[in-house]
Amino acid sequence: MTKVMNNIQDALSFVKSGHTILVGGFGLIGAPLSLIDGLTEKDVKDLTIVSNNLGESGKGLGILLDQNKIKKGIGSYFTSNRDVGDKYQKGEIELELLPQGTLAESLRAGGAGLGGYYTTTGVGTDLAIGKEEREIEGVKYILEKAIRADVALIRAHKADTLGNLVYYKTARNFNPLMATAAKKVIVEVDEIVEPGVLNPEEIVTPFLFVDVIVEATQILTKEGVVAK
Amino acid sequence: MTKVMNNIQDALSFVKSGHTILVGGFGLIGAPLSLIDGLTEKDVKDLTIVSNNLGESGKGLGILLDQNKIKKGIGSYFTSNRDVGDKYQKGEIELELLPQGTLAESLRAGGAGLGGYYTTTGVGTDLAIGKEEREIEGVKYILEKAIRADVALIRAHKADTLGNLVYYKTARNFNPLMATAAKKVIVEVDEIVEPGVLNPEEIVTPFLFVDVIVEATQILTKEGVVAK
Amino acid sequence: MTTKFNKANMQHLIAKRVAQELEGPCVVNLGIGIPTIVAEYLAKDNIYLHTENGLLGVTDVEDEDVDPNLVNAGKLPVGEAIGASYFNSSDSFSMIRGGHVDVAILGALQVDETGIIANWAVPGKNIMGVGGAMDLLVGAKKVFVTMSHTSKDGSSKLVKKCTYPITSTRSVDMIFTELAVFNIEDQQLKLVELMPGVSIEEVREKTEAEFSE
Amino acid sequence: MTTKFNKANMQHLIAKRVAQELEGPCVVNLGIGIPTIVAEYLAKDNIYLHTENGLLGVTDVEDEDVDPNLVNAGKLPVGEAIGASYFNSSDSFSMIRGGHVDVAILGALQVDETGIIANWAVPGKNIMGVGGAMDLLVGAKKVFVTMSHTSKDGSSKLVKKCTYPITSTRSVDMIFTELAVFNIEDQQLKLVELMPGVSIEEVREKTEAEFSE
Repeated sequence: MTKVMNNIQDALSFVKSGHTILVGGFGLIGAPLSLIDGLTEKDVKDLTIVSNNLGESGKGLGILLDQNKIKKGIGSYFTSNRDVGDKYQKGEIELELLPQGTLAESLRAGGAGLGGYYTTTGVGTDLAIGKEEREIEGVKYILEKAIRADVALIRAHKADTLGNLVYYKTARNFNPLMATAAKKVIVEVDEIVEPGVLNPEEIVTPFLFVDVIVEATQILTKEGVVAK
Repeated sequence: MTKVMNNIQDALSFVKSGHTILVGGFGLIGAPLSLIDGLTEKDVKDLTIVSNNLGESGKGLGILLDQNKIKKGIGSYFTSNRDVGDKYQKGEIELELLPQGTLAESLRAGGAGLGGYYTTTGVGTDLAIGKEEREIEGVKYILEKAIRADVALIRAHKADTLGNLVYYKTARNFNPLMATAAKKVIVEVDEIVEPGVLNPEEIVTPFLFVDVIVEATQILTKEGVVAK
Repeated sequence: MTTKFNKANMQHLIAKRVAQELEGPCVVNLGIGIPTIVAEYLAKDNIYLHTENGLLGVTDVEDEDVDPNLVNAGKLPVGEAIGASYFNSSDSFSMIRGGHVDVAILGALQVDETGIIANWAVPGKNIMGVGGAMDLLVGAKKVFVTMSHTSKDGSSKLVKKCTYPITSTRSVDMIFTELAVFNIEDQQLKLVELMPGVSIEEVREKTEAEFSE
Repeated sequence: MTTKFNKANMQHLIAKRVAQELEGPCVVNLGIGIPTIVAEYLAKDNIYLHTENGLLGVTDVEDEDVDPNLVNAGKLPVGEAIGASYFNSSDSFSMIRGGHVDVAILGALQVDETGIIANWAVPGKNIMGVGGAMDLLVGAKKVFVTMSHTSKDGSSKLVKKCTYPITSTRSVDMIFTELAVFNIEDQQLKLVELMPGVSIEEVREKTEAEFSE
């Protein structure tokens, strides 16, 4: 039984309407461009998307947004896509805004089996409204909850066929965290190698987190996103 | 101003009586053997030692224990050194026992600026006595607090002169976590290299965590701990 | 009626039987004692061993290849499988607590008739060590217990209610002794197999806990 | 009395002045806007730049070496310094929140007279983005604010009390505008320097917040 699939739509067979989906990337950098592209061709709706940004206008997750497939967005910087504001204004999408460090930490907590954690970030601000505040050893914290999801769509640089992953430069970002926090983890990669090729000290995501591996069909270049 | 010091005692100049000290290693594996040896020669007392084990009988931290320099131990498996039980029985040492995953997570939380976190580990057991229990989305958790310290004594495989660290096999264990959770982080290494030698994708502890680097004078071999 | 075993034979018998229960592909964490021996009986190459001190992909190691800095949770020398990876203690326990390890195989001092186990402390003695036991209990998808059926004094280790401090409120999934194999379903013990040459009468006689057959 | 600047000149003037304030060795996180420009004026080689999207050791990059997967928090192409390292977003913000970054240099919409800043949202508009601003405010050992002294409509950005949503309850340490440099001590603004050619009268006239001299 191999984790490697040859087709983006086969890989996406685990995604259902109503799912909560983690999508890696910082803007387009490190985003699973091929899987997102595949999602735009798939008949799903009412998705909750957890991702730092909802793409850019008409790009990446931005297309999914335009298709009204996203019911709710959880992220830290929706500003990068002006269409998000328009949709929100019209009441067509729910949004939950989290500080970027809190978004990252909540994903890690989800993957690590924690329920929540006390962070200093956001204390006393509008983003703390409705959140429990607590003083521990003289410092004020707020309680943030773990995030877990049905599916994670992530991008890595190389995978071995067992599912071990390494990343490339700042395309790493949220991907290794999301790999830990979903029931099904689907990864697109630049290159698939045999087990033993990746250095055991260098593997960032051990294979036990990964369910499906597919080769990327879309890549980010200086000139933008292009078919591989 | 270099972080590299030539002498174990110079490196240990930051350690004072009454300090809380994190000590890396899983038993002797990955323990900062040279720094521990240096501590046994240093006139300090009333130390709180946070370490998975308190060494073995007459070895590593076990020597410090015999010297009555340890006021309190925080760890997960004191069983590996039978002298700990004797000292405890005589009221000569305080102990705080934590599940191993909780010890690791509390150190990480300390380094990450978190106050505490809710974990399932230990719920309903004797180790949860006195700890807050809380249900989050139908699951019971207990609150565990972050651990921070004055000094961390750790061991890595290689350091560059900036302080970037890589580790070796299962000698990694608690060391990278402890590197984040103390005011002064002192590391002993097998080898010191120039910046640029370590692969940026492979560095486990980025240099901003490290204050002092010293070459190990003691190493663990098949035959036990020997002078290098 | 009593089946006789020497300790090593008994441990190997149990370890071999547990190994048969593992269906690959899966990730398995082996505790100290009998669980460590399970590694010797893993026939399939898609059973991957996790050790909480920071390695996924444990194999055995030849004497001449022993590396003092490559050990399992029992601090015994091990080898590195193809596709192995190293990580720190926090990442390792995140795997465990986060439900990413399929099976944990642990020893126990007692198991009660609801599948609750005690395996880290003895009343009246100093509470000195817990290690990763509590984390594995809450986190592993399945927990298998391996132990001798009775204590040295002959008393049953399958008890009505644990008198030793419990490790978790979570019931384990299976129990393997030298006499029998039990499933735990809906917090009730069910005998599913007698070990070779063992009679149901002997199991009944040596088991304090209620169980169904 | 008004000093005239075009926007780019003003930004470079401020960025250059902030750069002088940095004492190596230190780790600095640069926000979007004026802070990004600070990188151009760092003379010392022991000032290390951290970017929250996962890189310690940011340098500038020649056009021909641009890598689309190597960017800063503003998604602008950057280079990799000798001794650089990459990490995930959680590790990156752990560095920030955990107090391991020496200085954060940020833009602001308003700073009040106790040093509290607002830099992520405008009342009456959708609250759409916060990024790493709140994390940097709580975590960086020192926070420097760079901004134009006044808004487009001429109103002071150094206000008595923020009318925009605040970013943190923590006071920043220094404020750099095209007119002056302020320290914040005991939650009070103190003018420590006039920028070249600027008079104290102009600063007084354009500053709503109370400050000492």
